Formats: sequence, structure tokens, C-alpha cells
Amino acid sequence: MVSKSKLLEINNLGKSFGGNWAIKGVDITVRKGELLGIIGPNGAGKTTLFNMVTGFLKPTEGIIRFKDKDIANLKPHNICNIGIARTFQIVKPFGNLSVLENVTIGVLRYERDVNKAKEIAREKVKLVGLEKYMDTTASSLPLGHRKRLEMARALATDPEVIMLDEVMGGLNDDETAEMMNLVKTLHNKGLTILLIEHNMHALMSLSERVVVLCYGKKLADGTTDEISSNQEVIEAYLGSDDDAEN
Amino acid sequence: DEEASAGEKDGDEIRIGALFPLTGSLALLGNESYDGIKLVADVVNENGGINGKQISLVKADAPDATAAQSEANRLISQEKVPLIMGTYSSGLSIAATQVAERNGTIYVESNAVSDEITERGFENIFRVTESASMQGDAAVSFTNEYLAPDFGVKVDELTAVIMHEESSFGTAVATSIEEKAENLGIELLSIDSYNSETNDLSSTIHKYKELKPDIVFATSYINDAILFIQQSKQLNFKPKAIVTTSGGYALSDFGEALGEDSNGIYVADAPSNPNEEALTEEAIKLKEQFTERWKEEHGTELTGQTWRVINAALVMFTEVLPNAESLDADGIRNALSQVDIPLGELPNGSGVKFNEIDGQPGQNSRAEIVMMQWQNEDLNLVWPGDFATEKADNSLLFSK
Amino acid sequence: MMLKIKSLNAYYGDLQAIRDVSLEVGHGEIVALLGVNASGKSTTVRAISGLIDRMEGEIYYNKELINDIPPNQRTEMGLIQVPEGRQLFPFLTVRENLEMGAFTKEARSKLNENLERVFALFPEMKNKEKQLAGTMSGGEQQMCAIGRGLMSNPRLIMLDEPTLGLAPLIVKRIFGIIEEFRAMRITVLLIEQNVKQSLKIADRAYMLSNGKIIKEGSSSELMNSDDVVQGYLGV
Amino acid sequence: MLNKIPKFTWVFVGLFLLTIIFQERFFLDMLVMTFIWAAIASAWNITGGYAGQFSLGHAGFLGLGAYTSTILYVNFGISPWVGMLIGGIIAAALAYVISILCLRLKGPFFTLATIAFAELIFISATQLRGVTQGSMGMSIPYEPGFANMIFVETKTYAIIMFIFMIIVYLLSSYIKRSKMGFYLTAVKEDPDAAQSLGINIKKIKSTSACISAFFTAIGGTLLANYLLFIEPENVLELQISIHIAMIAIVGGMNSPAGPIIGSILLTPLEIILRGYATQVAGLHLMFFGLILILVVLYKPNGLVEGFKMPKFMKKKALTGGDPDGKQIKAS
Amino acid sequence: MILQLIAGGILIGGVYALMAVGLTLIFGVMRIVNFAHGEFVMVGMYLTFILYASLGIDPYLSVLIVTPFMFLLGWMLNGLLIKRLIGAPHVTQIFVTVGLSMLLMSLALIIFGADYLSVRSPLTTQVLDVGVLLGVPQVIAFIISMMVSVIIYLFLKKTFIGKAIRATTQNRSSATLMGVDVKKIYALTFAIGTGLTGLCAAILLPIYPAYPTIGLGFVLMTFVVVVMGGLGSIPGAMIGGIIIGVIETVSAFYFDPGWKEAFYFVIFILILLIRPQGFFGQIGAEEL
Ligand SMILES: Nc1ncnc2c1ncn2[C@@H]1O[C@H](COP(=O)(O)OP(=O)(O)OP(=O)(O)O)[C@@H](O)[C@H]1O
Ligand SMILES: Nc1ncnc2c1ncn2[C@@H]1O[C@H](COP(=O)(O)OP(=O)(O)OP(=O)(O)O)[C@@H](O)[C@H]1O
Ligand SMILES: [Mg+2]
Ligand SMILES: [Mg+2]
Repeated sequence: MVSKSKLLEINNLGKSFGGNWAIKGVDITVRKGELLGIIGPNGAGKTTLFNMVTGFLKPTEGIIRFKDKDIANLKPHNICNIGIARTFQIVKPFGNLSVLENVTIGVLRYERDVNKAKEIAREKVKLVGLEKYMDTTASSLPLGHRKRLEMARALATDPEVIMLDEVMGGLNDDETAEMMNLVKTLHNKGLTILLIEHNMHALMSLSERVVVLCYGKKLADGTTDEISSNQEVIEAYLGSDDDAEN
Repeated sequence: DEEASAGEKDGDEIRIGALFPLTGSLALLGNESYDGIKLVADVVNENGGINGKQISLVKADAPDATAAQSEANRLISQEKVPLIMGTYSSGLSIAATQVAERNGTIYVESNAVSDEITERGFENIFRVTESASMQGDAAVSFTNEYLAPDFGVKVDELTAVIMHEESSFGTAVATSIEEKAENLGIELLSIDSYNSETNDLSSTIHKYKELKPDIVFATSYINDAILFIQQSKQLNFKPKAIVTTSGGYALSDFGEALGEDSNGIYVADAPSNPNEEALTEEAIKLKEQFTERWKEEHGTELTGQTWRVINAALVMFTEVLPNAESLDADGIRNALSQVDIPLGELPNGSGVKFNEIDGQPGQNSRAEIVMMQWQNEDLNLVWPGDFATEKADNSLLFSK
Repeated sequence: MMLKIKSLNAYYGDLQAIRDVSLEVGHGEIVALLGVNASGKSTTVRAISGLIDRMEGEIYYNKELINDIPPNQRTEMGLIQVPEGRQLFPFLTVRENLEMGAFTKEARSKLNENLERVFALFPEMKNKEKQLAGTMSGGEQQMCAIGRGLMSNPRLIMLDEPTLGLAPLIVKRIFGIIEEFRAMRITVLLIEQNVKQSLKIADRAYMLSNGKIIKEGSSSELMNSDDVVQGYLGV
Repeated sequence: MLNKIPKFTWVFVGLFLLTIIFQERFFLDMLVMTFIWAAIASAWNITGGYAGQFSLGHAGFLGLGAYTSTILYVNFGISPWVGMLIGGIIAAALAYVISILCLRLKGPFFTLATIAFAELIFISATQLRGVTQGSMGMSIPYEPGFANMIFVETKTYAIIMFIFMIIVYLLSSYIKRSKMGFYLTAVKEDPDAAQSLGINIKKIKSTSACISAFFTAIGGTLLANYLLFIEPENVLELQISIHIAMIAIVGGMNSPAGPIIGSILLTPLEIILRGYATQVAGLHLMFFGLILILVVLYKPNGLVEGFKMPKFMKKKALTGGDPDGKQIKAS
Repeated sequence: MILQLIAGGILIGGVYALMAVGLTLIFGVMRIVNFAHGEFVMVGMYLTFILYASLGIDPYLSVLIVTPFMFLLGWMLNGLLIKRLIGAPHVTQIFVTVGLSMLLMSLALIIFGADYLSVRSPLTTQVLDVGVLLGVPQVIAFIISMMVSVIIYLFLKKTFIGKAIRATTQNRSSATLMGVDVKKIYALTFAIGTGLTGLCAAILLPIYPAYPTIGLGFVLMTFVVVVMGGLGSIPGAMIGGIIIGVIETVSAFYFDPGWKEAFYFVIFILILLIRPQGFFGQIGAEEL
């Protein structure tokens, strides 16, 4: 791990909404190829963190560097173009378009030819297991499938880093397992992954390292073992008894 | 010209295009104008038509300039009319006359006043009624000949403001008033234009209250005319005279809306009810006939506005078309150029003669324009002397 | 029986989402409705609330056939749904959202009492009282949605994936609350992905697959059934 | 061989044949109007339909085109062919500024803003009398000649308008099928998701607005040189913006063929109704109002599509719709 | 002078405000982009005229008839048309209401002709001189307008209905689940909004004549006021109306009256750009 180069560096990051700090003084470093889990109670600032890294929110203070370049002031589309993709916790499909078209739009970023782009998109749709729904309009997909669509679309932009915000929420254990496999595969291919998940079982078994946010502050940062035995984390987030595994 | 001659296609019918804004914001006078032509056509038809042929009006709606062109096109190429009469509004007329001129169809403007219509030197475009500059001329001449002496001052000691709605009608009249007033040395304190659809003129009135002009020259449509007088009264703005030109001030709706507050306002307009001494016997008969018939059919008095149209229709239906050698453009054009009706022969006291004004061959130089005044909620002719039925009275304005 | 459904079919346009579903929920019971994505769980619940245009079958609530009763009146009868995906009023504040929960006459009379109860269950909401609901984090919105459901003074509450996006601690709290419902004699129809935990607190459960009920029985029966073990708990 | 040609091509072939066959000025005039409104509505559709930037200010661009070429021609003798391009560029530049300014406005707010901009142009055209002759309007002297873009025969105009329509149509369908078309749809559907996929919203919206305004302005010049008279009320009024959008909507906004169909149906209908329903003033407007309401309600995707139930009438929102509700975009 | 101008502007603004209160319910709360709002005023004015011309009922008295009539008309129109627009793309809404406005205008033209019908009330040109000159009909209009606005405001603020209306626009199915009778709420809101145009019409007729296209002059201005004040905000509509009124009179005095509309359009655009939620709107509420 030490040998890997720093890819994403977050320093003293803070965001306030009308005086309330949703995040403050957070430092996180992500190395190339790493799979970093991010957990924390509801409202801890996880999504806000993603929003800042991906340009949807401007940090109130602090620095975000990607490959040693300051990216805090870039627009979301610039962020995508330098290789950082994301999914939305509250899914945002293009409702009137088919699944395939949804994904094609991601591919068009680097493949101008619409027909070729569609071919590539088809692969991505298969990858997330939505091939049966290729031509279904996105608005009639049930929630679980929409989450996969989010994922397929993000993957379609051919990113170096992918930030997944609760992609397993609303999936049953079986489906979660499929999704975990997918994440693992991506990781093995060398993709750097940031994963927000309340499903501890999934998160803990996937992550190499976990960052815990709590009320906007970084509470802990360490290996899965360190985190699951960290008393503060247990109190603030996991809860004490065995139920935590779910 | 093959198309024009096709106007006779039914043998016993002469088709004439009547192009007016029947819908949209100009619809009121557009419809009234159409009714004016219709009235003359009915009367002429009842008396045997034109050389035995009945007049058949082809109605066309021109709510905007694009429609005016498109409808002119239809009248010419589809309905094959040899003659179009219209359109009441200057902008619409300018647009429609382009089409007529290009297609070699005679177009007789009955009531739009913008000078541009006849200034372009088109050979197929004629106007029986007066132009804006003639209207402006009348307003200023009246000021010079009557108001100034009546106020006991020299005309170049007078101050005035010009307020006009901003479409081509108001602008054209205002331009002419401005020019003529300056020639006489009347001091113009302010010239203001506004949108006729406005719902407030109080600011302009406040401004005038500060400027204290002797005379307000105003050119408006109806809604704004009502508003202006109403608010002037309310805000206690009382110049020595309000001299308006045609448009809304001459309409019965204006009088009805304002009641006695309309009294005292001067309106320069085509005459609607001139002193009968200025008319020939024939004209008096016509005048009575139309006034009565209009009242019967519409329940209102004929205004100068409608008289314009009636005049034009009378000239066309009783003088020009019966005498035209052929009912095509050349025939009608020739007949038009030969018309020579002296003043007083038309029921409103006008006469007709074209080709007398430099650069405006299609303009009738004998279109009469007079000054009227609202008195006792009626519009009476007060100037010039030979036409007048009543005396002008400056004390009437906002007297209650 | 508090709720009884007979041979329910529901459609979205031409697409049939559930087929011949029959189920029952007794007074004071906690019944779980399980099934993979797209199996028709939410559709069933929506049909019970009257939000589906095209449906066939019979729905009885307290022995009364309610097929023709409009959705808002079903709410007045104490038949409450906490919908999937929060469905808050994004531009009302948290407090206003909760107050909207108490729209019906009966609930309105107990507004303050219920409000205190909700704030006691979710102290987070008390702090965010004046925040616009749409600006809250996903989990916070979920709490608000459950709170809003409680404000309606439910007699039968249908919870559609109430723990979606909630932190483990809160999930535990939610299950605690559901257990409390039993004590309060509030009947519960629960849709959950969290099968193990749901079966732990539920009396009985139904399992949907492809719009059909493929299994029903007491929680312990289902817990040990092969289908469930393979489909859900096999990880 | 023939069945390889897209069906819609036959519509164009038919229209062109009509242009050749018709001799009567009335019908040719109808074709001129049909073509020009089809072209302008297609231009509108690129931003109004594809990108969902529902503008009711396109009369502003139309008027800019008409006034620019007319002022240049009348005052400086510059050929309208040149003036047309200059007008197009000015309109595009203005569209760029407006689209950047209104970038964040959504739905009705964007629409209202475009109305406001167009009204400002209208008011300026009325008040800057020195330049535009105000509401007196400007006449273009009738001096036929190719360089003056003034023709004796209505047929010549019809052919020119036909070519213009084909150009805008081809461009519009190319855009629809290309990457840009997908991007425009994405921006319309969900701007946040679009950005996250690398789409530069500002660029894509402003590009489409510029293209749209450019061709609308060109349409303005062509129209002015056909009418030979322009005034604020016939090229700049809100009614005209509504008319343009209405043609696209009635025809169908999401397809390049929609605005063409819309104009083929509405323009002749308007001319005929106005011409022949004159017995009662206002009757043709009533017809129009009714048609508009019925089409929009019962065929919201336009007449270009076969009969389908409108989406919103399936009570989509009541039966689930978006399970995540709406979340306010962080600002 | 400036005082006089401002006073005049405030009075006119009061009338604008009343029109805007109706529209802020329909546009701001129901989110129906109603381009026929001006034509509702027009219909109301004709009705007031008929009552005056045929039965001799004073316009100020006919408020009691015209307002309920317009309320019923609104209720009916909602059942016939508007309810289909709820949740529809705003393109649909704009064009259905544009179609409706065309329809009403042409009906008025067919039935009443293009005449300018006005009611001559003895009050029409009466003035109050309180240091500044105030037209009596304008003062009456202003007072009625403010009173009614306050009543509507209290109604929305204090009753659950008001909250329910807002909630319903934000999420219809959820509102249903809360027990809100969504259809009734919409019918009621639209009917109140339309009823207010009736009130407006009756107090306007002594000042302005009725004619088929009178609504056109009001509708854009009313949208400006509504957006300026903040969607759905009654105080916003009141203050927005007054601001527009004052801007009009002051700018027409110190500049050219021909440009006065340009002033409020510029201000409108600035507000949209800088503070799209308006003066009193909820932040972000315009994004819905
Ligand atoms: N636009 C906003 N205005 C005000 N407060 C906001 C806004 N966006 C987020 N917040 C607040 O910031 C805090 C962090 O929110 P965030 O969405 O990042 O939480 P999270 O960690 O993703 O939670 P969850 O697990 O529930 O999704 C929350 O308390 C939320 O209410
Ligand atoms: N609004 C809709 N329009 C069309 N089809 C729909 C709609 N909502 C749901 N469906 C379809 O109905 C079926 C059942 O969906 P439902 O939402 O009931 O599933 P679910 O079991 O709740 O799934 P999940 O666990 O993902 O929430 C699915 O195939 C889905 O695609
Ligand atoms: Mg989150
Ligand atoms: Mg579901």
C-alpha cells in the first residue's frame, strides 16, 4: 500500500451551509487502486464530501488535489473528464430514456460515434446485470435496478476513480452479493474506488481501509479491523452487539 | 392584366376586397370600418348596383402586418378582386399596399393616415381621406386661427406639449404637429410617446402639471384616450385647451365612457356632421340617408372615422367604378385620376382630386379635415367657420 | 382480520406488476413482505393505499371493502403508508413535514402529543426542525418520513423499506420502534431487505417473486424454508 | 432502392412538387409561409425541444434578423444576403449571453426570462426611432434583384424558403442523431446527472441556443424580404414567439420532423380559417385556441406520433414515479 | 412631486397586487403557468358590465356577484381543463392556457364585439386631496385589494389547507397519503385564484373600460409581480405589485413613458438572475 502513489488528497476540507458545518477539517488521502470505505451516521457529511470532490459543491475551505492538481474549483463535468465518476445516493436516471441510452450518454464522453458508443454501453449494461432491461425506460425501473443503472452509467465514462454512494441500499442480500462481486472485479482491474455504504457486511469485506465521519469530523481512519474494534466508532455508528453485521 | 379582369367572372357581380383588422387590438375600428363600406355597398346594390352589377364584398381579416400581406395576396390571387379597400391602420396599410402595388391591383386606403402610404409614389395606391400631416396641419391651424386670438395672445407666445401613442398613426400625426407648431413659433415644452395599451398615464400628466402648457396636442387610441382625460381630470390638470386628432377621441365609446368630462375637448377629424350650408343638396341627402340608416342598423351616431370609409366607398362605388372603362387596374386607375369632385359634394363636405400634391400622386388633395368639440356629450363641428354648426367654447373643459 | 386482500392484480399501463396476490394481516400483528427487487412489494402496498389506477381484486380493511374508497380517506381510516424513498415535501421544513403527517382530523387533535413522541424517537429531527426537508441527508430524510407516518396516528402502518440508507445504529432503533408498535397495538406490514432481522420481529411473512406470492407462513417457518435460505440468507 | 429512403423524405418531395406545380400566388404564398415557419420552428426546436429550453422569446431573434438586414440594406445598401449573416451572428451572440445569464433558471422561469428579453428588444425597437423608425415600421423598397433578395415571382421566394427549410431540417436531424442530441436530452432530463457524465451544461445549452437563434434570425431576414415591411408588431411580438413554439409543439417537439409537420398543418389552416371564417370576427382564433388545447392535452408528443395516451394522464406521479422524491440541489 | 408619483404608483400597485395574489396561488402554489389569468379579469369585467348595464348594479356592489361567479367558473374550468395540467410539463400548461386565453378573447369578441365598454360611476373622477391627489376609485381598489390579500394570507397561513396546498404541489402522492383530498385542494385553489380575478375586475371597471384584449396588458406584468414577490407568497405579491406600480409611475415621469415597461422587465430579469426565489419566496422553491 505504501508503494502506491497518492491519487486524491483532501486537506482540511470544510463546508458550511448557512453557518452550520456539514463537514469540517477533514483530511483524507486516497492512493491509486485503493478501495476506501466511508462510513458514518446519517448526516455525517459523507455525501457532502462526495459532492465537493465531484464539483457539485464548492468547499467553504480546504484543498482537494487529484494527481497533485488542485481540483476544488473545477465544475462537475471537468471532474468527470479528469477521470472521477460518481453515483448519486438519490438516483438520478434520465427518466424518459432507455437504459441503454442512459448508459450511452456516459460513453459519448470519449466515443463520439453514437453507434460505437452504444456497443460499448451495451457491455456496461451487461456488466451490472441489466441486460434484460436494455430498452426499458429508466423511469419504470424499480429502485434496485435504478441503482445498478447509476453504476453502469458512472462506469461508462471510463473513470480512474469511482465514487459509489450507497449503491447497495435497497438491494437484498443476494443482489448485494452480486454488487459486491462487481465492485471487487472493478477493484481488481485497478479502479480506485470510494465506497459509502451503511451495509457493514459489504463494506467491511470489500474495503482495504475505512474512514469514519461523524458530525462532519473525521472520527477514525484505518484498516477494517481497527475500525470495527474502535470504541468510539462502535458507540457513534455501529452499535455494540452482533446485529451490526447487517 | 388577366387576374384583375377576372373580377367580372360572375358577370353580374363586382367583387371588391375589404381588408380590415377584424380581430386583435385594432378590432373595434376595423369592424366599424368594414360596416361602413358594407353600408354603402348595400345602398348602392339596392339602387341597382354599379352599372347593373351587384357589389360583393370579400371580407378579409388583417390583425397584423403579416396577415395583412397574406390576406392581400389571397384577395388578389385567389379571390381575384380588382380593387382592395382597407385597412384603417397605417402599419397594416403599408404592408398590404406593398402587395397590391407589386401585383398591380388598385388599393384604396379609406382611413389610415400615415403619410408614407402615399409618399412612396406607388401608382396603384390611392387615399381618399386626409394624411397625417393634413391632420396635424388642421390641429395647428386651428390653434393659430382660433385659439390664440381667443386666448388673446400671439401664436408664438403659446406653449404646448405633444402626447401621442407610439404606433405609426400617433407618431406620424405628432411629427407633423411638431413641424407645423415649430414653424409658427409655438414653444413645445415636451413631446411624449407611450404605448396605447398602457394602464396609467398619471406620470405624464404630473409632468405636464409642472410644465403648465397652454395647449396639449394629443393623439391616442380609445383606451388611452379615456385614461388620459379621466386621469387629467382626477389629477386636476387643466390646460387652456386639449386639442386632439381623430383616433379614440372621436369615438362614441369615448363620450360614453367619460360623460360630461368629455366636454370641451377638441378633435381634429374628418367631418362627420358639417354645417349643411357647406354641402350640396345631393350631399345633404346622402348624409341624412346614411346617418339614419347607420343609426337604424347600429344604434350609434356615425363618427368621422366611419365617414371616411363611407366617403371612400361612395367615391369608388358611385364615381370611379361606374365610369371605369374596364374593371382592371388600368381602367380603375384611369377613372381615379379623372375624378374631380369639388369640396362639399361628399356628405362630410370633402371633395376628391388626385395628382395635385407633389410626390403624392395617390393622395386626395381635397380631403377635408375640421375641428370638432365635445359639447353636451356630443361631438359638434366648430371650425372652420363655413362648416361649423356650433361655436367653439374654451370654458367647457372640465367645467364640472 | 385487520387487512385482507383477495386475488389482487395490479398493472402499470399494460404491464402487470402483481398477480393474484392474497394476503392477510391480523390486528396487532407484524407481517413482513419479502422479495427481491421488482418482485412487486411496493406495488402491493401502493394498491392497498389506493394509489394504483388499474387493479382487480378485493381489499378489505376492518371487514369493509375499500376498493372504491379514495386514498385520502383510507388515510383517515388509519391505514397509513410510509412510502419507499421517503417522498417528503422537499420545500417544507422538517416540522412542517411532520405536521402534514397530522393532516387528518383525528391526527390533528393529537398533533402535539405525537410530535413529542417523534422527537423523542428521533432527537436528530428536533435539531433540524427548521431545515428544509429536501436539504437533509438521505438518512435524515428517512427518519423524517417514518416520523411523518407516526404523526398520522396509524392503526395499520405499512413501512416500505424503512431502513433504507440508515446507519446501523438507527436501523436498530427502527426495529426497536417497530417492536414498540406491537405494544401500542399498531398493526404493521413491513417491507424490508433486511430479511433476517425482519423475520426476527415479524409474526408472519409472505414472500413475493415475480409478482406472485410464492411462500407464506410464520416467521420461523420461513426462516427455515429452503427458498428463503437460498434466496436471501445464503450469503 | 426506394424503400431505403426515409418516409419523411417523401413529404419534402411532395412539397417541392407542389412548389413547382402551383401557379396561383395565393397557394404559393401559403407555401412560402409554411416553409418559413417550418424552418423557424425547427430552429426553435433545437433549443426549445431537444434541450428543453422552452423559449418564448424567439421573436426577439427573428426581429433582430429582420431588422439588422433591413437597416443595413435600407440605410447602407448592404445586400440582405450579407445582412442576413450579420443578423444571424448578432442574434447568436445575444442568444449566447442570454443562455449564460439564464443558465440556472428552470422551467417556467426560463420561459418568463426569455419573454422579458424579447420584450426588451421589442421596446427598444419601438423606442429607438432613429434606427428602426419605431412603430412606424420600415419598408423595403421594391427593387427586384437577386442581390437585393427581392423577387418578382412568389415562386422564387417559395423555392428559397424551401431550401432554407431543408437546410434547417437536415441540421436539426443531424443534431438529434449525433452526440449533441444525446447531450441535449441528458441536460433536459437531469442536469446533475448530465454533469456527472462529463457534459458541460453551459456549453451545450449555449451552443444549441446560438444555433437556434442564428437560424431564427436568418428566417427573420427572409421573412422581411418577402413581406418588404417590418414593424415591431409583425416581427417582434410575443404572439410570434408563441406561434413559433406552437408549431413545434403541435407537430412534435422531440423529432426533427415535428416542426415541419406542425407548419404543414397549422400554417395553411390558419390562412384558410382567417380567410374564410370571416363571417364572425374571432371565429378563427377560437378554432385555433381549441385545436391548441386539444392537441396539447391529447397528443402531447405532437401529431407526428400515432395516437397515444399522454403520459401525465396515466397518473404517473400518483403511482410511484420517482421513488426518491425530489432533493433540493445543493446551492 | 415624487410623493405624488409614489402615492399614485402605490395605488395602481394595489390593483396589480390583487391580480398577482390570484396568480401567485395558481402559479406559485399549484405551479400552473396560467397565461389566461388576464383573460379571467376580462371575463369578470364583462360580467360586471352586464350587471351594470342590464340591472343597474353598481360595480362595487357587483363584487358580491362577480367574485362568486368567477369562483364557480374557476371550479368548472379546473374540472374541465386545469386538473389535467397538474404535474404536466410546463410546456403543456403554457400552451393549454394560451389556447384558453385565445378562446376567451375570441368569445368576447364574438359576443360583445370590440367595443370599449365602460361604466360611468359618479366616483370615477372623484379625488381625495390629502396633500397628494388620490383618485377615489383607485383608493377603493387599493383598500379592497389589501384587505382581501390579508384575508387570503391569513387563510393560507393559519389553516391546514394552506399548508396542504403547498405540500400537494411538492409531492402529490405523498399529500394523498397524508389524507389530503388532492383534487379538492386543487379545485379550491384554482377557484380562489380565479375568484380573485372577478373581484379585481369589478373594482377595475370604474377605472378601465372592458374590451376583448384588455387581459393581454396585465398578464406579463402579473407574472413579473409574482416572481418578484416570491412564488406563492401573498405578502410578496402585495409588495411586488406596489413596487412595480411605483417603478412605473416614477420611471415614466423621469424618463420616457415609452420605456417604462423596459424598467420592470430589466428588474424582473435581475431578480430572476440574482434572487430567483423572489423577495419572500422560499429559497429553492423556484426549482420545483
Ligand atoms: N443544502 C443543504 N442545506 C443545509 N444543510 C445541508 C444541505 N445539504 C446537506 N446538509 C446537511 O449536511 C449534513 C451532511 O449531509 P450529508 O448528505 O453529507 O450526510 P450523509 O453523511 O451522506 O448522510 P446519509 O448517510 O444519511 O446519507 C446533514 O446534516 C444535512 O442535513
Ligand atoms: N411507475 C411504474 N411504471 C411502470 N412499471 C413500474 C412502475 N413502478 C414499478 N413498476 C414495475 O412493477 C414491477 C414491480 O415493482 P415494485 O416497485 O412493486 O417492486 P419492489 O418489489 O418494490 O422492488 P424494490 O425492492 O426494488 O423496491 C417492476 O417490474 C417494476 O418495473
Ligand atoms: Mg448520504
Ligand atoms: Mg419497492
